Amino acid sequence: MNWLIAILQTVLFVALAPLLAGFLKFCKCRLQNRKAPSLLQPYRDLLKLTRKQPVISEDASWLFCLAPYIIFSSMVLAATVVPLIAVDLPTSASADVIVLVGFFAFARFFIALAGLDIGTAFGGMGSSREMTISSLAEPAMLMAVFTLTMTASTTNLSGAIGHVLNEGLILRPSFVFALFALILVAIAETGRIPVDNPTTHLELTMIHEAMILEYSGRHLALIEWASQLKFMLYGVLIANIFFPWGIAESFGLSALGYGLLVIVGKLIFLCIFLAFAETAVAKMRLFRVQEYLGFAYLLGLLGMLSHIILESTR
Amino acid sequence: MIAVYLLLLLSAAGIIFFALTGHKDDIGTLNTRINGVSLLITIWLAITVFNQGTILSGGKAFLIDSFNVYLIVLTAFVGFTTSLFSAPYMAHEKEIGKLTDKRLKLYYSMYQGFMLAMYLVLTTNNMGIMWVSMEGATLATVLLVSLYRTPESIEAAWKYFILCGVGIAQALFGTILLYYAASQIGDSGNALLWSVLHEHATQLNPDILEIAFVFLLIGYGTKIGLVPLHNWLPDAHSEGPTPMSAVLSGLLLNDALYAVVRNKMLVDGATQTHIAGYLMMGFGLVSFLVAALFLHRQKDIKRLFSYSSIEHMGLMTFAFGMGGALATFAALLHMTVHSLVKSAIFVTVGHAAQITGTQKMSQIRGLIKTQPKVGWGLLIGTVAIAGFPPFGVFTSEFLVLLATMHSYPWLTPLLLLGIGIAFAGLFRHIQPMVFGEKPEGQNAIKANLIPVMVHLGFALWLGLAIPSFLSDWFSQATQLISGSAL
Amino acid sequence: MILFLAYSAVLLSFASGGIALAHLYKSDVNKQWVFWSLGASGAMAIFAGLGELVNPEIRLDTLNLGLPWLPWHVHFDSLSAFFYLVIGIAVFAVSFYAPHYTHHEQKNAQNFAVLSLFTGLFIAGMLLVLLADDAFMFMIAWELMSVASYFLVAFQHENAANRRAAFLYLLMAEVGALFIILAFGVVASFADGFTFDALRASTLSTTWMSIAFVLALLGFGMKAGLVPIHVWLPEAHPVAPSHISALMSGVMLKVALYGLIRFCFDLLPEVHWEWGVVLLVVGTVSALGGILYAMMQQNLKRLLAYSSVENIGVIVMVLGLSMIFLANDHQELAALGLLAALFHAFNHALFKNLLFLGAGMIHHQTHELNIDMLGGLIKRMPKTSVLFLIGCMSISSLPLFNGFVSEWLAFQTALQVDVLDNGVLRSLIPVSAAALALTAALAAACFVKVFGLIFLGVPRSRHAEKAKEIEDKGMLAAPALLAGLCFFFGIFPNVMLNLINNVAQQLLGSTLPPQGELSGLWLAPVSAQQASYSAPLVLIGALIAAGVCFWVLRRNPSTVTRIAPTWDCGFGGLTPRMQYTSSAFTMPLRRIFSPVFLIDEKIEKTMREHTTMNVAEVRYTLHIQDHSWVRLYQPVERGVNRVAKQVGRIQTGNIRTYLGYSLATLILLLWVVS
Amino acid sequence: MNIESQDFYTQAILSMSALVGLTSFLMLGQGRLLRLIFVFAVQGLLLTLTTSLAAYSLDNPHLYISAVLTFALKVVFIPWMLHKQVLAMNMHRDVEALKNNTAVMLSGASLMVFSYYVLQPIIHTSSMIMLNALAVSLSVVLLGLMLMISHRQAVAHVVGFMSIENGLFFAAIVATNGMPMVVELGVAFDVLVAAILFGIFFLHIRTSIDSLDVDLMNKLHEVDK
Repeated sequence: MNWLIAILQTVLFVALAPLLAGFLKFCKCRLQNRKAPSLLQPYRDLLKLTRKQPVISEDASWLFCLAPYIIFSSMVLAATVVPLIAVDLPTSASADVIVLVGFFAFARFFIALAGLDIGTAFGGMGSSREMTISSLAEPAMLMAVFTLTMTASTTNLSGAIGHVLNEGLILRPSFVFALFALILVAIAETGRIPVDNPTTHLELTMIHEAMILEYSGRHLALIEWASQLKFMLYGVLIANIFFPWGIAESFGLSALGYGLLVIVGKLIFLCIFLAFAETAVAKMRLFRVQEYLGFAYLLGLLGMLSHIILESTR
Repeated sequence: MIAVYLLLLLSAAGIIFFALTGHKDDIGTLNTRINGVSLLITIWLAITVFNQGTILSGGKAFLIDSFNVYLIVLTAFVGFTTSLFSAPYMAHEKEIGKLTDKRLKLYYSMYQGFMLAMYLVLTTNNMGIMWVSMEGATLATVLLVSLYRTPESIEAAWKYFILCGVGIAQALFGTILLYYAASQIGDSGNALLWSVLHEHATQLNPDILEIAFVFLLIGYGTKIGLVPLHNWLPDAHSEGPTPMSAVLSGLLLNDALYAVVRNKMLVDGATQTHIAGYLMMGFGLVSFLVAALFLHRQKDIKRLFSYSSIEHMGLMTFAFGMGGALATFAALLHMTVHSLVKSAIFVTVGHAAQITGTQKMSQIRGLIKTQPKVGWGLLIGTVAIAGFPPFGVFTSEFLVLLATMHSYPWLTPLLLLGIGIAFAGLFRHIQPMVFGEKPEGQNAIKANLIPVMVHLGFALWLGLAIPSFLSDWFSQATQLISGSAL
Repeated sequence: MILFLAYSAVLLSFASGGIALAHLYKSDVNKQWVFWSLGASGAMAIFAGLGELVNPEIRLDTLNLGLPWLPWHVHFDSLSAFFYLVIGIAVFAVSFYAPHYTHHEQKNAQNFAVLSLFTGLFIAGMLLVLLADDAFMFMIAWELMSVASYFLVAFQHENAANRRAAFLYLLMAEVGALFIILAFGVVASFADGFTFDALRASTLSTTWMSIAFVLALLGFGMKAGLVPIHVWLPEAHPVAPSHISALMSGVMLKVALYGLIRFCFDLLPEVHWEWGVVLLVVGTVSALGGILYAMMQQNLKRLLAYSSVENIGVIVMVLGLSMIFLANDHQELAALGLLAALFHAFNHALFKNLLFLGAGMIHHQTHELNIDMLGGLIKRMPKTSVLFLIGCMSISSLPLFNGFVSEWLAFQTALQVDVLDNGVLRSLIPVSAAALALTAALAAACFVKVFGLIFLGVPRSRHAEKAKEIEDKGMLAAPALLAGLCFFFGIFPNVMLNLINNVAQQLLGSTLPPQGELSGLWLAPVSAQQASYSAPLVLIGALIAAGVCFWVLRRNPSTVTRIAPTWDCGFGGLTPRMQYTSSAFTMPLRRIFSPVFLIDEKIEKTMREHTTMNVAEVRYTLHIQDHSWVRLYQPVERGVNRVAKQVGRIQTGNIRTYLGYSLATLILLLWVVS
Repeated sequence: MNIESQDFYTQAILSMSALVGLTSFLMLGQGRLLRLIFVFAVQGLLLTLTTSLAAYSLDNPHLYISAVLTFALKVVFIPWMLHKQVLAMNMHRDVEALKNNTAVMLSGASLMVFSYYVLQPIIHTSSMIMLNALAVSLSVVLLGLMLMISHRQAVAHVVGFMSIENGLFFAAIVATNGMPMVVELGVAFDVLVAAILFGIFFLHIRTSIDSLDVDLMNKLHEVDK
């Protein structure tokens, strides 16, 4: 039964990811006084891509074709770990938050390799920048996460979320820092403005797009889907870790339905917030990114210290 | 006891015989044979001592105890192996016309003369005779240093002669003071006999003995090559024929140190203070460090290794000066392995110089490619002398370090510093010589590397496991010198 | 029995050297025996190690060697056994790899003899270090290891760079050894005798103990290549033959770690948390510095050597954590730290060997180690590329591979900080954990660069163009074995962890917390509530996910992939030189971390017909140097030379001056005594 | 002590020692080689007299032998050989310009004082005469060393070397009434050989650097010039 729910949740996760992306686009268009495409547009794109015939460069190797599947499946695995509508699911025990970061690293490793595989300048540029930014983002993220895990004294996500739930509403300064740090990291990692611009194809600015420039057809579909999934993962992570209330702790139907509604609400809120941010801010130069992420790291560090100094149990 | 007389007579005969026939072709082998025989004699001597313990000859003229017996065997051994090497070496020198018959005669007869002096220094019981034969050793070798008659060699010989002469004269003054002190407690007939003096050491006048020791230390210290009295040593080693350098480094220095230690035992007995020890420690440490630094500046390969000899003699002097069972044991062991390894190195150096026709290290290259045996010999020898296990040098240095750590902990950093500097100084010169491509027109020569292998083999053996009879002797000698057992 | 196996491992490795010598003098000796006995020695070491680890007990013995009053004491416990196992696996793999790899050397009997002889001595030395139970034997074995490996580094001594590296290496080894002797001496001067039992029983004041610890850290750290005393390592490891570099980088560094662990956790009567902090800081610095420098390298083997510095740093860091916990008597958490450290050491041995062997294969086929000259090998050397990819994934600690598990354990150890009372530690350790995260991420970036530039893309030189796959079975088998182990221990780490638990039991007197779980599917070191990881489940999940979407997407027949030329933005003529190079790939990080390096970057433009507009050609040169080289090593060298120059003045060459010395000394001493 | 209270032998010895010391000083300040050699011969003669005196008054026959040896070596053979060399090199006309001679003399004097100071502790061990004799002989040794340091001519070095020997010999005679015979003989033999070797060396040095100035022999050094 529990396993069934876990798998269902994962499927739900995978299924909802494009919708979330569509919704974000919708919000942005509205904020920029443009007419928005329908919310289902991402699904249509994915479907179209899967029907197209993929074209592969003659310089590409087997790794190029294999990469999309690896990337996608590692994102799916990540989705099994992160509690969407219910905690204490068996799958979430199989890997804790550090492993989650590991999954992201796995995907990144292969997408970067894929970028280098066809041997064009674009691919190399993209992977170089991607690896740079992520290697700066990872410690910041772990700092933020560690703040939580040390408060809950567990690295299991559902465990941590359960802990936050049970101790009720406590205002922790460390959480505030950690929250902002995590948001900054999430923006960087999911390639949103101001770090990267998913809609651009201008060589000076693009990072993620540069790596996947050679992809087409179902491969491209998988990669797009994976990145939408990644975006949703971060969203859910932020939403459920810091505002876990409403998530289902028992596997009753009502509880689950309630949980689903609540998470949808949280995500909608997050998307609107992000849309505002993206319309307000301009993209920054590549070599300003380290300052940005350094700031994120600093926030994470402050969170950690304030946990140890202000909230220490002894 | 007959053994001793035989030994001395044999080399004495050698002097005269070679003075007449030294220019014959296969004379080198004969020289080897004679030294081989004396080696056998010494072994016989060693066995008798091993069975009977200390031997004091009739008339107390000669004294063989556990301290000098193994030095005697070592002397004979090194003398023998070096003569093995010197035979083809000298033949080669004669071929390329560097030597005439007359000088060959001189060389071989003085070789025996030197051996005679060495045996006498070690065996005699009379401090006066010890002095005489020590001076004799200088006189025997001084002409060999200038054997090639180049301006440098003559200069070196002159310095060797004058400095050692003056030094040794001071040693004689010390000996006279010793005699003076001894003659005050009566029995002036054999007041110079070490055995007698050692018995009555406590009655000797400490003040006189302190002054006497200063003279003796400076006198024999000049021969040991203690800084700042060392200046003759690198010159003499670098300019003479290589076999001479080998025996000088391997034997003469040891015996000078032997003389100092013999005297120290008397002085310690008399003064009951550690003054002599402190003097030796000071000299030893200074020599050790300064020589280690000198290594870095060398251009001539034989000079390089003569400085390393100074360094090691300094270490031994330091250890003997420190006293104590462990340090003394270490020093005795170090004496042995050092003379083994160092003479082996000089043998290979000689070959290297003959291969390349120069002693300038900047022109010696690619030995391993040219003649692997020589190259590896030099390299392994250097590894051994630099104190890498499993060679014996490491063992003794290890023990010296631990002894120092035990009694004077604050000196150990200095020692380690010295060892490190010396190591770097050796290898920065050795490596380019043995490694690398073979230069144009550089060819292998006829070389006899058995001595090298044997010496290094022994050094290895001593490093891995010290044979029981040797360790017994060492411990007895330790007991004798330091007055305390291990 | 176990001891017999251990001895026979040593003897066999001696034997392989001996056989090589015999072959030099009697050429009818079959030289394959050299490798067979090497392999046998490896197998023996594995058996001995496993046997001891499975039923751990302390086995003692004395050999009638060494000093008359101090025979060699032998001591084989589970800690030694663990490192025995590490060495054994490495040697076993190498023994398959070497025969074909060295076939060029085998043409020249003498070179072959030298190579094999010192390889044998080197391995024997490492094994003896693990057996030693007294300071004297330890030092002998230690130096045997150093000297033998020096000869291996200097093996290809024709070019000057190797000679220089070898000299530097031996010098560092010597200095390190002196420090170690000093450390032993400090402890021994408070104990009676040099046997480890005597040292254990010694009673030191805390000050002396700390001095001994610092000396040991310097000594062993110099061998293990901790920043800033690591400079010899990236010089020496690359120039040795690849299978030797594999042994040096993969195994010898571990022996240095063994020494550190043995000295700090076993010989010294107690540990202090300050030492732990020292280790933590040094480890963190080494980890970060190592990987940052590794990233900037163009020579593959140099890069790998620097990454060894990084991994050693990680291990030392975790050891520091373990020491901190031990000093605050949380034995169980200390055990966790030790577990993490040892397991990472084990993993590093596996994948670093794998990578060095892979580098050897690349060099063997292309005669090229410069990353910027390679590329596109994945098509030409498919098997090699798969093996190398596995190595890269393990070393960048990706899930499903062994590197990740030890990294994960390290994080788990760091996160137990809440049990400590000391606020400094509680804030310091998480920071170091974040540094660890940074290290891991940078490592991933670094090895993306390595694999991407070497195997992917288009060949950048004719050598790479012409490269062929390796035919020799053995040369493929060795890395295949290691890669298999990397994957196996990535999925079933518990197999190893249970064994290491015994080591902790013997060394610290305590194992992991009882509520922890190390069985079957689940890995939960502290407790299932706190943290759990199940590699098998993850693997299954990944297979399902990938399988499903593969199956779904492949059904549509009209979507068979079409091969087409790479899109060139409509300009035409993509050339290999347009690809990103190593220096281009790392440029952003180089800019971000510029203070860490000494960068010497030049761009020379030559203009056509004297205008400032029209560039004829551009030459770009980049030279990156190590800080500690300039700040630490060169000053020492200069200092020694200067002092020597001054001292040289006393020997003027004038005999009258010398007589003056003699007189002065005489007068001085007479004045002293009277 | 006052000299009246001593017996004739002692007085004689003391005056002898005074004379020996004087000769050393004369040598130290001497620039002309031939005179140097002459003074050295005189010192040898004084030694011979002292020895025979000691032999007579202590009726210690073997001292006669050493007296004879001394005479033969230090009065006849060595001076003759050196004299021959100097004439051969025809250096008998040129005077060696001694740098700051007065300073050398003063330091020589202070060396004499120093040797008294050093040997002070021995006073209580024996009669004053021993102290004097020893002090003189020590200062002779030191002065010989000074001589070698201050002179540049190889010949002068030989003289200095030999006068050091004289000092030792004097000490042996007066302080200890001569060493055992065998030692005496050995020493004498060494001195003889040394003298011969010096002769050979002059030849070599002359052929190599065509002068006997030791300052010209400084090829082997560690200073980078």
